[in-house]
Amino acid sequence: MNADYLELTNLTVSFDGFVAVDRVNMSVLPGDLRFLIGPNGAGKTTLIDAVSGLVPATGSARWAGEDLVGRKVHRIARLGVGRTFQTATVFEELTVTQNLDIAAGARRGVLTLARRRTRVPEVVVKAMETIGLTDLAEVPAGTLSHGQKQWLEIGMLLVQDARLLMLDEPVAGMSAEEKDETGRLLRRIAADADLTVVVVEHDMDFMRAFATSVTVLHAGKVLAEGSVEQVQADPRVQEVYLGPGEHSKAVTEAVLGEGV
Amino acid sequence: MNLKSFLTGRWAVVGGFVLAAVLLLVVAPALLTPFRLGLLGKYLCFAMVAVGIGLAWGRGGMLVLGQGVFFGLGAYIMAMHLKLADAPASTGVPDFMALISSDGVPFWWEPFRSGAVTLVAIVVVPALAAVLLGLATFRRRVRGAYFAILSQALAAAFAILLIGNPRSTGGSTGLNNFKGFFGFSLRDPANRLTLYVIAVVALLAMVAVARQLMVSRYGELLVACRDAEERVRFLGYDPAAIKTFAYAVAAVMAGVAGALFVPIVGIISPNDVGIVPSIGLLIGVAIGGRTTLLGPVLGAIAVAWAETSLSERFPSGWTYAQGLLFMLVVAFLPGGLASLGPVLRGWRDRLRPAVPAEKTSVPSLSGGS
Amino acid sequence: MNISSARRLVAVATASAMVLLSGCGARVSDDTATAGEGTSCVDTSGSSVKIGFLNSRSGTMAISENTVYNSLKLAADQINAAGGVEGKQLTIVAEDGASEPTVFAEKAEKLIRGDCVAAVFGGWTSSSRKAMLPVFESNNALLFYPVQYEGLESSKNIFYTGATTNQQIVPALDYLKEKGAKSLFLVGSDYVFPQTANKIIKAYAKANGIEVKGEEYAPLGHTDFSTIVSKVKAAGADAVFNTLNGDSNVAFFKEYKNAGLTAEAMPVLSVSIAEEEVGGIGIGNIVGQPVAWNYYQTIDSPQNKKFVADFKTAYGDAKVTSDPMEAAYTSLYLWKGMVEKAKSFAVADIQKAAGGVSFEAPEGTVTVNGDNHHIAKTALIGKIAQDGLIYTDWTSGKPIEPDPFLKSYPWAAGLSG
Amino acid sequence: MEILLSQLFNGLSGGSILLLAALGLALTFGQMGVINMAHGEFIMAGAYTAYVVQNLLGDAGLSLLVSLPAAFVVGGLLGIALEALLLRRMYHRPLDTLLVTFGVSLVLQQLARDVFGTAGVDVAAPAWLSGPVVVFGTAFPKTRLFILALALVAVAVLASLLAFTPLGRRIRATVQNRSLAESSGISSRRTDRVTFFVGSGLAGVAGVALTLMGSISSNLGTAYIVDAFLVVVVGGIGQIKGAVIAAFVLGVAQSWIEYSTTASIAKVVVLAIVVAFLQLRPQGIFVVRTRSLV
Repeated sequence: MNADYLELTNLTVSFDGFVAVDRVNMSVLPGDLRFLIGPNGAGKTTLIDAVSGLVPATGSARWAGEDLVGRKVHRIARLGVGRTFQTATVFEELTVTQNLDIAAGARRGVLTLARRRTRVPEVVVKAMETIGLTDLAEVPAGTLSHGQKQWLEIGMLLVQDARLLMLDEPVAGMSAEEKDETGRLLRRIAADADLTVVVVEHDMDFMRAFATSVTVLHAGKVLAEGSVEQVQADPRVQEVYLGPGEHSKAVTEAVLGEGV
Repeated sequence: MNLKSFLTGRWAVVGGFVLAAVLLLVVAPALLTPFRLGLLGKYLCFAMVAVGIGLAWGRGGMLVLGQGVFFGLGAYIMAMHLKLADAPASTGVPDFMALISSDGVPFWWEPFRSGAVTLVAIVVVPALAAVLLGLATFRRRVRGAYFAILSQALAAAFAILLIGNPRSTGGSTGLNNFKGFFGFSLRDPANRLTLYVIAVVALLAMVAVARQLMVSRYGELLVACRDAEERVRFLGYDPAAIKTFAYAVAAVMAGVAGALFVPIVGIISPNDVGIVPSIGLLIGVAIGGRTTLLGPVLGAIAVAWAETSLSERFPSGWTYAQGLLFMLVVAFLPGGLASLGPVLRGWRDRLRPAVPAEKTSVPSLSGGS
Repeated sequence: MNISSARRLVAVATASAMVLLSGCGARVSDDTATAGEGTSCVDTSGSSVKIGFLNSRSGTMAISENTVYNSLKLAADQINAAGGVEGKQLTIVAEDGASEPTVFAEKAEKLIRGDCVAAVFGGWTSSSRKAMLPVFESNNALLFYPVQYEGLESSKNIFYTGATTNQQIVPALDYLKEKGAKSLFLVGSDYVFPQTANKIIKAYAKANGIEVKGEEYAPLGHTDFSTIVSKVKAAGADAVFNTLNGDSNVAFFKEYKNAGLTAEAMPVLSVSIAEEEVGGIGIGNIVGQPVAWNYYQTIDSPQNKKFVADFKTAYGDAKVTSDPMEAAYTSLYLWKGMVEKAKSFAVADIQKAAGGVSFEAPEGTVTVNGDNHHIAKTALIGKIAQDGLIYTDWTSGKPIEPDPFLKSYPWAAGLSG
Repeated sequence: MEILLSQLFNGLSGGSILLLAALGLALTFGQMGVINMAHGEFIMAGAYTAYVVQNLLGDAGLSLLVSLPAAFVVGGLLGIALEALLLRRMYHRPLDTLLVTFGVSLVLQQLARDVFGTAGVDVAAPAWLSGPVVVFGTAFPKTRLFILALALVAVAVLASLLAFTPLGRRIRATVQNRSLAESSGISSRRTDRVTFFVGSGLAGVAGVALTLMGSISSNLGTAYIVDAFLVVVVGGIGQIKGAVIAAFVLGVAQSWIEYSTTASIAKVVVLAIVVAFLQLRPQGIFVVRTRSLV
């Protein structure tokens, strides 16, 4: 157990009077694979935007003893907070190696930057093995498949030395095999490396298969929190996803997954 | 053959440098009349600006529409020094100033009496201006079109300021009629040849610097900033600093080019630094291939040469040619002539669907020839 | 990257540059030793001789300079038809100055060094002339410059066939004073001609008890004159002295009229508006306003009637003739006169023979002053009429000797620095 | 007092001219991210349309009224041609559109020189627009009042077009989120073309207005294009009201600074103000869509 845990206290984000994230309290521990779910507009992405410094917020977001609120994006990143985006954003014209090398180099000095890369750093080689792209090391990232790009992004988070990983819909648009692959990758990372991982996801099957814990957001507020089973069984969650009233087990399972 | 391996090939690079040096330092002076060699010297100055534009625009994605400002800063600093050095020892006031005003030399001219201060200022002043402007805009994430428009407006304002202060800047005439260059007579053909040699050396040095920056880790980072600036930020870098550095390097190159332009051409006027010349500098870069190392250099020289020879024959023809070049090259061949090969291959592959189409990305990063 | 090799290359090249610099280059102090460089390459051995026309055929000044080119061409054709100069036909080498001083300097050098022309005719803006001046001086060649300008200049290598200040601005001030103007407002474009002209005007005004109520400059190409016209109106001077250039005149006069100001209440005397520009400004906006020149299309003389008729035959009935066109036309005939007097195309011979060369020009008799290379001209103040032409309203009566440094005017002492 | 009033009016008037020049630009820039440097030449085309119409009709009053719609159509057609021939293929490269349209502007300027000659031409203002209206001892030129009114009418028409018509809804949807609009069945191709027609048509109208103020020559457009872009930059993307505020603020600032200094200094100071403003509020400009980030 280390001190790398994320603790949000009364975290609030508002845009011109509209409160997108409303006094959220949440903590995520290392080794946890926390899924953030909720209907469209619940504030999931805005929440990780706020933690990563992209949008201004109030309240506090403590990470590894530091408050992230009010810091600049690249300063937060240097504290070991990494994130991905819904649309995979890799440097399309650079190779896989170059992508990872850049991700690994935020702390490089001027002199290192001014010189050519003579050998591939150890962490990059390791990360490439972890994400399974070793064979594609010299391929421009733009030619990778959608799934491979997402893995590359995750690999970039690893070499970046991020200890808090926030992933925005990492499996959207992936094939079933790719989803599986991604889920196992995330589990491995969270458990083996003892990292703190937060995943924003719509895919309920994926969530059910890999989440160790779940937070449900609705209208900017935390609606429920707990294990997958606990959350699925929560009537308020069912109401948010299915509308008010009684619902048959079949309908509920169709939306929220089996085992309710 | 893979262009990338050519770029990294040590011997090819050395060979290319030697070839260029021989062409410019031996062949050109032997073949050209002094007048034409002077013109070539002028083109080389434009090529220096182009090297910087290639770095900032091609690699960094900053559409620099105001390089005329930095060119002008370097040029006017040099011109001020030359005018002060030419001024009669008795008064110390340059000829054009004495003609229209009796106020004497403005205080901000005084530092440039010193040759050393002048040489330092030619590098430092454009760099400082670029750093200030770069940080002011990039830090606030003003970029893309906004940056382009601002840099353009800056060029306009700079020209207006120069024209509006004829007592201290020579107004719309600019500064000209230089007798000497650091003590050497500008009328002596031997000295003019020396100036040309200095321009060649400066250009080669800039190409070397640009190449080093392009193949370095910084170069990769700059391309990353161009393609996905926010992503770079989330990796813990400060993109503003990365971009500002490239912008400053481009500014210094433009400044030095301007400083050499003055003694070689013999005049600097606001017409050489405003919006139109600033954008005009881009066309050569676009034609040659903005992301390549030598494309901008060759493109700038070719365009300047075409302008001189076309305008000698058809006065209004050049305007049409320039306009059409902008339209056709940028719209249909964004990678410039350097990308002509891949583009043609792409067409051929499309015509023969049996062959699996290769992915060609244009503008390509790897074109380094 | 092989830094070391690049560095070595730079070092070698720098070293060789140093050798070149210190080895054989002449210092500024022994400039006289290099005068030989100015040796002319003009070829007069054949049956023709080359002359250069250097006008802006593109860019903002093309509007005006094309007309000068046309009248230069007319003069050359007439001279050739009449047997040429000293029996040699004139071959024209035309270059485009592109409205940029830098291009003027470059093209001048090309005409002198590359084409080896005997003389160059052209230039319009003071910027273009100032840019060309060192080129002509260092190559010891000849330029004939056909436009009125701000004076305070005299080069052995330039003949100025337009008016200098004492042939245009000073008579214009005399005219306004005669008409009873007690106060003036000065409006001009922001460059050397208006600024120098206004310096002269202020010195004149001081000596003659005229109050200068304001002095405003607009950037070249400025198109919003609301603020400046507001200031002019608020100041309420007796007359406005206008040294605006080009398109700005259009915006200024439209604004002036729309603000309710008229030629009767507050006349605007302009020194840069000729017949050519009146159409663009719109006659309705400028009718009745005075201008100062040395030539109008309406001058009633046989020489002018022929000039206007020839010009219209060559370029169309709709074309008008103006002062700079006439001065350009005249300049070619003056050069012919100088060559015939010197019996030589050589620069030194022409410079020696120039003084006293005279020509019955469309504007009247003009004579070259051998000391300052300007020509004696008659000043004419005209008024713009409804037909778009300008009719003489006042004349200096006889040619005024050129005095570019205003040495003979006591009130101007100290102006020429 | 009188000068105070007339300077305020001059500023508003200058602002209304800027607004006319920038309105169409704000529309095309906001809608498609296209930086149309040839917008200034569309203004020029509008001015020459007024010249041609006046030569055909003779009567200044009638021809002004005919010129306004005619120039709208001429400008609009030029815009459609530009969109269809060049820009259509470049929406993913907004910066490059700047260079391409700069080329177009060079060609159009030279064409104008070759067709209409290099000399400026004059369009006479109708008698009912000549001279000033005097209120409280201050003279307001009628042409400037007319342009002010024209600009306000243009804003009102454009605003109601955007607010109340199906076309307006499509345009607003595309401005906010192009891909979403496309996926919900809006043909962005057609919307783009119509937007470009309207935006470029407004440039034509601006050209007619400018014939009342100054000279009509091939470089008419270059005098306004940079200022118009500054208005758009300050106003913010796709914001008609932003452009309105920016145009009037810049116009008044220009005329006040010019009154106390000179026109040259005023231009430079206004630019400095714009840069300083962007330091304070790049937000009006900077929109992050974190889900896609591109």
